[in-house]
Amino acid sequence: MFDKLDQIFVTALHWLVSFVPEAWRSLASSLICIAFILSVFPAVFSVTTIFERKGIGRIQNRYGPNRVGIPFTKIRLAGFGQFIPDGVKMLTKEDIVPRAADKIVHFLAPVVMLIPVLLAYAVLPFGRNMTVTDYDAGLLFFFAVGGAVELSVFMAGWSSRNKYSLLGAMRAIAQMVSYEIPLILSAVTVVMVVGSLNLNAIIAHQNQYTFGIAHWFVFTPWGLVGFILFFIASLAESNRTPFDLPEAESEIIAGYFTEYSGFKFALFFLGEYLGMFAIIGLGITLFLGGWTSPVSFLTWIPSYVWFFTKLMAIVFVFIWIRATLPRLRMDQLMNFAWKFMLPLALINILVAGLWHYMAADWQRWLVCSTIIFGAYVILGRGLMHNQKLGKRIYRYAE
Amino acid sequence: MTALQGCLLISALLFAIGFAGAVTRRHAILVLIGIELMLNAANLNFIAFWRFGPHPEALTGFMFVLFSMALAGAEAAVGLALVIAIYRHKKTSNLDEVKELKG
Amino acid sequence: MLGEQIIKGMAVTARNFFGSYVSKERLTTVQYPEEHLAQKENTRQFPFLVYDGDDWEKGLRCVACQICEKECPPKCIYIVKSKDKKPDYKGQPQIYPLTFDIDISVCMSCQICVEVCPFESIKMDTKFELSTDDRFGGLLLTKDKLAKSNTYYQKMHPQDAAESDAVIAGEKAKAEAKAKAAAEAKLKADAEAKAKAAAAAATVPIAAPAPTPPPPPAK
Amino acid sequence: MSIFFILTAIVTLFAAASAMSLRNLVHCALALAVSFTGIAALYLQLDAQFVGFAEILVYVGAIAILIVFAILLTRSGEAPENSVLTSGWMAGIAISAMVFTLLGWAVLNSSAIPKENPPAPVATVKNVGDALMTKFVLPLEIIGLVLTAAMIGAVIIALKESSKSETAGRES
Repeated sequence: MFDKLDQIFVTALHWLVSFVPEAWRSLASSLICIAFILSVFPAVFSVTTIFERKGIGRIQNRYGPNRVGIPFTKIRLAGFGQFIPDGVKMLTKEDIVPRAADKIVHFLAPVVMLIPVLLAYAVLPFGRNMTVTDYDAGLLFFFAVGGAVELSVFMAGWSSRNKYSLLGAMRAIAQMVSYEIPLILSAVTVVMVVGSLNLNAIIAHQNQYTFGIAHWFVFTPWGLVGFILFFIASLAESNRTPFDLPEAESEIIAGYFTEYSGFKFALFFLGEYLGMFAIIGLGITLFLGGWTSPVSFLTWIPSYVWFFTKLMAIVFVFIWIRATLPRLRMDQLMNFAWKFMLPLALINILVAGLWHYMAADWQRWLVCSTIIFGAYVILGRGLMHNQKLGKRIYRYAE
Repeated sequence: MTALQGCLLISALLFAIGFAGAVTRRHAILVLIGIELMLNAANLNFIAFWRFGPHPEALTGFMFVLFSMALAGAEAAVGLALVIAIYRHKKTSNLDEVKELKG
Repeated sequence: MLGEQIIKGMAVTARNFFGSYVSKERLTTVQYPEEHLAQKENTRQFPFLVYDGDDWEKGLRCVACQICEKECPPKCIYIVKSKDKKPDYKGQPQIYPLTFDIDISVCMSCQICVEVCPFESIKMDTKFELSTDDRFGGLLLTKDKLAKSNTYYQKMHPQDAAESDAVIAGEKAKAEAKAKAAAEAKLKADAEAKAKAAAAAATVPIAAPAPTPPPPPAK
Repeated sequence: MSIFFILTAIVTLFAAASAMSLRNLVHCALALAVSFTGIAALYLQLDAQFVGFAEILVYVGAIAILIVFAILLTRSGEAPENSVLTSGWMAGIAISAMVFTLLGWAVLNSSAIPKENPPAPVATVKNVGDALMTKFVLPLEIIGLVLTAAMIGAVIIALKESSKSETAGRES
């Protein structure tokens, strides 16, 4: 019974495809998968915007949106209908293109943003047997298409002919390039231990239970550090607070999409959130066991439920961080990436290798944890070494 | 015309385009772009020969392309650093104005 | 230790997040159209005209002196004087405004009209839900919309209203005292005149006309 | 050769030609990115998925971005007013045309080219990794060294000169 529920989407796909003639089946199957991604993740996006507004409101002791429910009725749904008027407003606004803008590049930028982000979903496993393409080098594919986002950011910033746009784009590219390195290096540990770039193989490796607890990589010393590094780097990759310098509204209006309005702005907004979901989905797959359940007695819950629960939980942590931490300065951002995260990621690779080749007893826990903790303390000291914290002195122009 | 010949023709045309750009344009960055295109043409050749050659399981052409990509990355990094250094020194990146070797 | 302060900060926000669901006192905002925050004593939005008694047309304190119209920096007040006169609260005939318009799309809530008014007749209102879909007619407040009773003012700004009531009462008392004095003087004068007239009648048969009462002294 | 392959090739060549002939340098860089993507698509159709995605990762994700950065840092984002071509551009075009003619002639008339298409080879990630760690381990190490040297060299070249020479440069 639960197995059927678990595989309901897979069965539905096979059932739908069986109506199509033999020659067209693979095409029909991919079209249905595309439709699935195109409908589910924007829906998750719209719910997330409400969660974000309500969550930040509660953290700041406000109510947040709690009025709009189902249109034309009195049902309020605690404000969860807010995305409908938001969407209508966004899509019906006037599309303004600056006169000096490079029209073609300005038009293409949001499209170029959305395409790689949507492509990245092709290799993510959403549940048991629920991967669009079970590609051999899925992780490489994910990072490869993720690299194209930077180009779209540059296109948007440069073509707007606005200093704030260009500044935002340069900041975004510098930040994304810097944080891509710890991101990939922290993922490399998992690839080393599993011995495969295939995301389903990575999940299969984590889908085992000892004493009823899953073998998620986050439950190992190197996995924990890798997950935290991946988490921080994905915060930076998706331009979220405290790494939201590219769109720091108090400094450069909205960064690279300052000159975008209406539908194109909505596309950027959507692309940003979809990129965030994709990278969180990858983090879940790599370190949190993907669609597997953390304890063996809960394995009857359908796999996609686990995946989306984990996704929303991490999204909530993102929102929580956004409501807590202030924005970093550019030099702090770069120092953190290059002087702290990169060395720690390299040491983490070493530790993962040690872990792989040491005998599975308490000694390897001790050794690995000690190395990681020592590196953390030393690097943290080094990072804070030059920080002169104290009373700030203001010098005024005379 | 076989598939291999088609690939080789495409790569020859790509090489010619890259070469023409590298020798005719004045801007230093465009010369670098031309060199990148030529490198890519060569890579395409390697992949085509690997795919249609007699011993694809040896992966020689495949590996050569991977290494050549790494080298292209190094070349682009150093080349662009040079362009920036020259620009900082001479306030131009026009190759016609950067002729003599003295600082 | 690196990262310790981040954890502390996260704990603070988490406490606020869950606390806002548990205790209502944490929530600093109210659900606006249904609930309103209590307004401060000195809140001011746009001016209104005070009237005494029940009938606003009768009790309007304004005497159309046009000082506010002249002093208004953005010139948002428009007054037309009446030709006839009617008694004011002191019972003394005064001209009154035929038209008194304030364009609140122009008004900048500076309160200068209130400062300069010698008759305590224009005050600042606290009503702020004035938005309308008619941007020309809807934002031009005419006399009938501007007139609000003194009890409303007392309820809104008890302290200021008490002060202004004291001034009015003082004026009234002064005026009454004057009137009384004048009446007494008149009585005296009448008596004197009568006596004189009686005396004169004894001598001269033509009676002198009674003198008009002296005009009430200006303040 | 399928229609799709030919279409990809046309797009790639067209993008490469525009990357070399447009006046605005940023447009050139963007066209270059399109061209790299096209080449990656060609690799995918030649059954070399790993190389194709590596191409996107390295060329589109890194080199195109690097070029764009260099364009902005040298302030050449606007199209120049004067000629963009060198003085001997006609000779350059002629030589490249000759190169293409020669290569094309050689390709079409060579006897070394096998006539029949072999079945698609398999280059799984595991095969590639095994080959890298066994047969090609020396080149791999050397590439690592070269990349490190290039990185250090690029940083030193692009590093700001000492403040003394900088002020001197500003005065001159």
